Amino acid sequence: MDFENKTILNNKNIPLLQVKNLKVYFYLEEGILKAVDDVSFDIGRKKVLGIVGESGCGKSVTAQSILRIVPHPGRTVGGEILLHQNGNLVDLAKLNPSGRDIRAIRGKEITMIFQEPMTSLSPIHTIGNQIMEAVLLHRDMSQSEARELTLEMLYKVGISNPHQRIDEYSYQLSGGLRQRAMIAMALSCNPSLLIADEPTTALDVTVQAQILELMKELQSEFGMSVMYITHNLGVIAEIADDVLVMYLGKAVEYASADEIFHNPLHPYTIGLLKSIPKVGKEARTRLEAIKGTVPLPLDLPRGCGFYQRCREAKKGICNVGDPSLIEVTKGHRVNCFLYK
Amino acid sequence: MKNNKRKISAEEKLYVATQWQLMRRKFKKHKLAILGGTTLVIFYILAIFCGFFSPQDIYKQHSGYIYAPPQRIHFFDEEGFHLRPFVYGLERKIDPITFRKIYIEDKTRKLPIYFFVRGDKYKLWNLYSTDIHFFGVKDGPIFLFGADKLGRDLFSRNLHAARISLSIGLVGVAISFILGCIIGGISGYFGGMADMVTQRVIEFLICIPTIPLWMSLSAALPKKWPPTKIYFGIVIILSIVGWCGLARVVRGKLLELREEDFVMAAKICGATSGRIITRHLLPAFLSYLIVNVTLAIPNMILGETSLSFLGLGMRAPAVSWGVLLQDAQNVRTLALHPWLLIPGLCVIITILAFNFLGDGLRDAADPYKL
Amino acid sequence: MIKKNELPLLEVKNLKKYFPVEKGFWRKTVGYVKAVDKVNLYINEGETLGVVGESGCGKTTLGRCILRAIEPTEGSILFRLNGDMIDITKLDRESLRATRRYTQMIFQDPYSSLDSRMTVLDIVGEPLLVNNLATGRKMEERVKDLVNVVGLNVKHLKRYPHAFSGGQRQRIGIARALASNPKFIVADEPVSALDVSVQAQTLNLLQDLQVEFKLTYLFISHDLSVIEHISDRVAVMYVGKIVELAKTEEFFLNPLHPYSEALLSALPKPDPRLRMKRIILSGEVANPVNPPSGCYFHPRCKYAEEICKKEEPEWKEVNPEHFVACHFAKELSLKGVI
Amino acid sequence: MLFYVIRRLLYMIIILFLLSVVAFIIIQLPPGDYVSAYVAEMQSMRGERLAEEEIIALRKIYGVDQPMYVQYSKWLLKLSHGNFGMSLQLQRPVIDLIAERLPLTVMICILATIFTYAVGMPIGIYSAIRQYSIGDYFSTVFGFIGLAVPNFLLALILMFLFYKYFGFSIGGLFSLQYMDASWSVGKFIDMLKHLPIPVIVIGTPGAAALIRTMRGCLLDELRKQYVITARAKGLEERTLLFKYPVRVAINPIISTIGWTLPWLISGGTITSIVLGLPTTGPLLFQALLKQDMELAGSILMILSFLTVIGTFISDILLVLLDPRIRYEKSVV
Repeated sequence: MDFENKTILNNKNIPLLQVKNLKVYFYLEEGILKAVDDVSFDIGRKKVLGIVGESGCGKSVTAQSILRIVPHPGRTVGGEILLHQNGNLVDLAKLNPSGRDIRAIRGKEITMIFQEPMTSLSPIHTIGNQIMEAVLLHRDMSQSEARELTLEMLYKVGISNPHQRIDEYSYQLSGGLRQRAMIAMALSCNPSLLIADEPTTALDVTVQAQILELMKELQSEFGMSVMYITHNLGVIAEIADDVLVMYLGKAVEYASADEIFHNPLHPYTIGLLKSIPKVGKEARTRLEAIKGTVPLPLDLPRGCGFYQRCREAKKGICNVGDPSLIEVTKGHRVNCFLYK
Repeated sequence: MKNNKRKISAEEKLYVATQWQLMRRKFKKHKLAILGGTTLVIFYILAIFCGFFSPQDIYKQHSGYIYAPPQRIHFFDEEGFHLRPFVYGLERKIDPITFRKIYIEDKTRKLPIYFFVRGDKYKLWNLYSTDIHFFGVKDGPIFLFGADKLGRDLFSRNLHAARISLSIGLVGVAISFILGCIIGGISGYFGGMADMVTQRVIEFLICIPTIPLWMSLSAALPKKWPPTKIYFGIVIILSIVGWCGLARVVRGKLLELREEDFVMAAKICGATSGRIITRHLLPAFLSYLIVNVTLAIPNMILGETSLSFLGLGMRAPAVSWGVLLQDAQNVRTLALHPWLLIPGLCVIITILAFNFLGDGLRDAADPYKL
Repeated sequence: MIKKNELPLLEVKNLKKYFPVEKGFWRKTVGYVKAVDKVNLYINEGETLGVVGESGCGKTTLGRCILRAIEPTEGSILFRLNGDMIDITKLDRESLRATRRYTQMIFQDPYSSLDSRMTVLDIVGEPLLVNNLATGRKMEERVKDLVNVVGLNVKHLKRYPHAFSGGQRQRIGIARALASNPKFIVADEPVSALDVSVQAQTLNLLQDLQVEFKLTYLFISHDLSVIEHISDRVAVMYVGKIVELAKTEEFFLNPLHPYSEALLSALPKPDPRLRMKRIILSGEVANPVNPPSGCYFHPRCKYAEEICKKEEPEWKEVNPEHFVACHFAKELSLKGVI
Repeated sequence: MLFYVIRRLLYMIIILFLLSVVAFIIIQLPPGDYVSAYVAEMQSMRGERLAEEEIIALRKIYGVDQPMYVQYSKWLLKLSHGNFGMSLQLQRPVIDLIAERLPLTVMICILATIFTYAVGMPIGIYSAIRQYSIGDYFSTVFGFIGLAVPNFLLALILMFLFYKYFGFSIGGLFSLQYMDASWSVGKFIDMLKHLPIPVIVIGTPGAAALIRTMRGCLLDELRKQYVITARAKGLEERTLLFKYPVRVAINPIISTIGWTLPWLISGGTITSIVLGLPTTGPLLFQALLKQDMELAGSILMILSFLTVIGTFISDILLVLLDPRIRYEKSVV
């Protein structure tokens, strides 16, 4: 055991977090909803993994399952979530979701920011109170040291007058400032992984640009890994090193950002890229849309989930068997029968 | 395949279901609400046909049965099971120690219960004179809920009391409803000054403790008034406070709905205000109103019962549950004749049933919410 | 202002919409939100004018005022009907109702914009019914055509909205807007609530319909790439005012207002190879209740000078058909994207 | 904040004025006036018949021959001097009668409020956290029944049960030997012994309602994003619960303390009548039965004013508790 740990410690190439065959199901009255179905990916040290997909593809649930905060009635039913932590290897999927071990990791090793900056902060506690709480919980600090640190963090995330803001409430702050406060809270304990679940979706473009820029800066300063979830391909292109494309709870394509945008393989990825209007190109021409809509991942028929909407679909192959994620070229994995 | 087809048609059925069908589906899942609703239907039927369902005249004094206890309905005797239920006759004795009158079942006198029997004459809804009763015994009176201090049948009196107590809830709510809709509607639709004034008036009225206010107002009703006048007087007094809550609901919902996009869409289409109100606002509104009305009725019933109980509301010879409960005010009498509390039980069951029903309706009111 | 020989389909002059801010117990008016402030624009027949701006800039209010869905505070809205320009703001209730069939709206939220208590037939048929265009069987036939045109299944006429997905609901909304054969449609963020793949379908549909029915669109969006994709001309709004108005290519190549430049720069481009230094605007959109002095954009503008704090810039035509409100429109050379 | 308090105080004065109008109307409501009532009283009680001139003289003395608004302003003027008039039936100043009973009324009300919150809040919180557990089920049943049983019936039933099974009457607030005694430690202890029943009776419907609102509010809050944020921070579940959702859910409930007061006083009035407590309730009742409207109207006004003060206090409390509201008010 000791020996194993040492090798991990010595090997810089070992990723920070490895998710293997993760399955999260929601047991609903209407049936079993497979929100995340057999998804695997790695997050490298100091890397940004972008997870992209449309609503209901399971990208948020993936993030929640890493912190083990999947809401009821969802359950992690299979797979491993391996966190390499100072030479220790922890399988988060095996921890008790309300136990001491996972709580020590939440907010310390892995932190999270959310889509709605309005509702993700408590309306009746000051910003400072909420940030200090995390600090006091995970770092050995006194009240005044924690306050010092909080002020410093607020300053770092670009809040201009931290001494005033620290005692204000969330409704006194604009959307952008709230999201900055959330980031300050998430970074206050020096996490090794930051999960950002659509952090800029509710914000205006100019503010989105501010936040993206801030996250890039802080990522290099703090040397952390980031898991960035969004439906906006432009944002992904801006920030991610690797990209995981999800569709109906499954990973359909997993490669470096450059590969995804310049050599997409899966018909869904290709379709997504073609269906977004691009500035400066073929303006006022027709977009190549994907036909149909995303079905509810409830009682799905056999075969590839994208079969009904796929241009390349082959009857008798795609609707019969389940494809699996295979490596086509080095580091470029795709979940499609076309590349068998 | 066949199974699949059936599933699709079931889905299609859901897709073409109207608001009310969806509401019924949701409501049916609510077992307590169904129970409450059924109870109320039974209560109201009993109250509407109280003359028919009560075995005796409510004013007839059976001097041999003063404070007679409730008789039990039997199906078994020493001979075994009988399809026709029966009661045993009551025999009055004097307790040798306390010298109180006590009643014991006389096992030798079996009084079978017959249905549609002839008995005391009564007028159904003051229209049809008849003497047919739903049930009764052929030989003498029957006291399912016991008798009061004058030997009057409490079962029959309770049924007649239900007529006043239950209807006062409905009439009171109807008046509050009309007032609430008009005032709340004006307040919500016009906004501005009208809204401000009504809001302040409602806030003011809510500040006054209801029961003391009701008491003061009903004490002012002239003593000489006949029961019907008193009845409407009390309804109006109850409605003075009752409309506030409904007006608030109407206003709030109206303000909320006015902002909905589909209302704006109808306006942009060129729909008239009348059409917007009747086709879009009212249907969306109606279910909430029904819920709130259902939950407002128990307050009215309670108000009447409290007032009558104190002697400030309905007065004898009129009977309501509150009037009947006046006899239960003395603890010593009550301890000896606990069946005097039965009207109280009726009140509790009614209010409980309305609350269950209202709860179920509230859940069903918005069938589009998941 | 009108350059073409023919009259525009719609011309908005000096349009204002002020919402009173009521405070306190007696609901006293303590100020105004200038949601739309002195807006001038025109739209030619068959073209799409894109209106872009960040949240709270008044673009939705502008769209609703133009249709008189809400009453504008001041200004005129001229609409060409049978060759005459009529002022929509001056119409009485009845004539306004009569002109409503020519101007329609598509809403952002596909959920709240459909009455969940009506079937598709009733929803799409409502404009026909209230404008006495068709009833009974004729109405049903027409609704079937419309439903077909927007790409929904004709068999689903009796279904209620809850049976449809967001994209399908948006199609129902589009069918309703088309029902009365309108000339002009305000599309208020019609695709921003939809998934990426469905968004493309909807945009395509809107473009097809424009050709088929010779529609004129006022297309409101916060997404510049969507605006660029669909519009012939672009108007940029900032705190209730239009700060720039130009042809689409011209605007994207050669923006004249610093805010436009920043917006273009902030737009994330779906290509990791194009990562570049952006112009990051400091601060956030000004509060329309209490806007800054002079040019509303000056606190965030990196080119701002003393005059910008004091004087409100004039709305002027700098290049042909390129309007802008900036003191230094001619001096600055700003960066476009194409 | 100070501005807000001042404004609320002004508002209270307006309400007080309106209350006086209502009280005056109630005093004037019964047919006839003070003098005719007095005449009738004299006639029936003592068999004295007053002469016509005497009646006219009386009318002049009491001013009932003047128009309503004059009578009202005179009455209001008297009120402002603390003169609430005379109780016709008891032949004592109204103010004294009320003053005798008001402290007990207020005390019982406050105790009932405390009971309501002490019972309602923990049970409500419990049943929200353990939704669908057996405990939740029981509290729901309790909630429903508590709401359905009116105060006076609950009082009757309790009295009946105690009398039947323990053989003593639970009415009143003092035992016989202390009834007319002046205050002493013994009397106080005796009163404490009698207090629980009325407090429970008055507080139960409120507690039942509170359980249901508390449960509903908390269930709503538990689903909110900030709870997940706090959980993602690594907070322990219990700490998290009490620091965030419970506190947020309590706010609107605290704000309704003011609204529960009219209910409590309402319920208190009728309960006091049934249990025979020496509070303002039975006094009002007696006054109404005897058509002693001067007394009745004054009691109603005082009771209403109590609730207005309660609302005022709870408003201030809420502003202190909830920064959101504090912020809005300070901006206004």
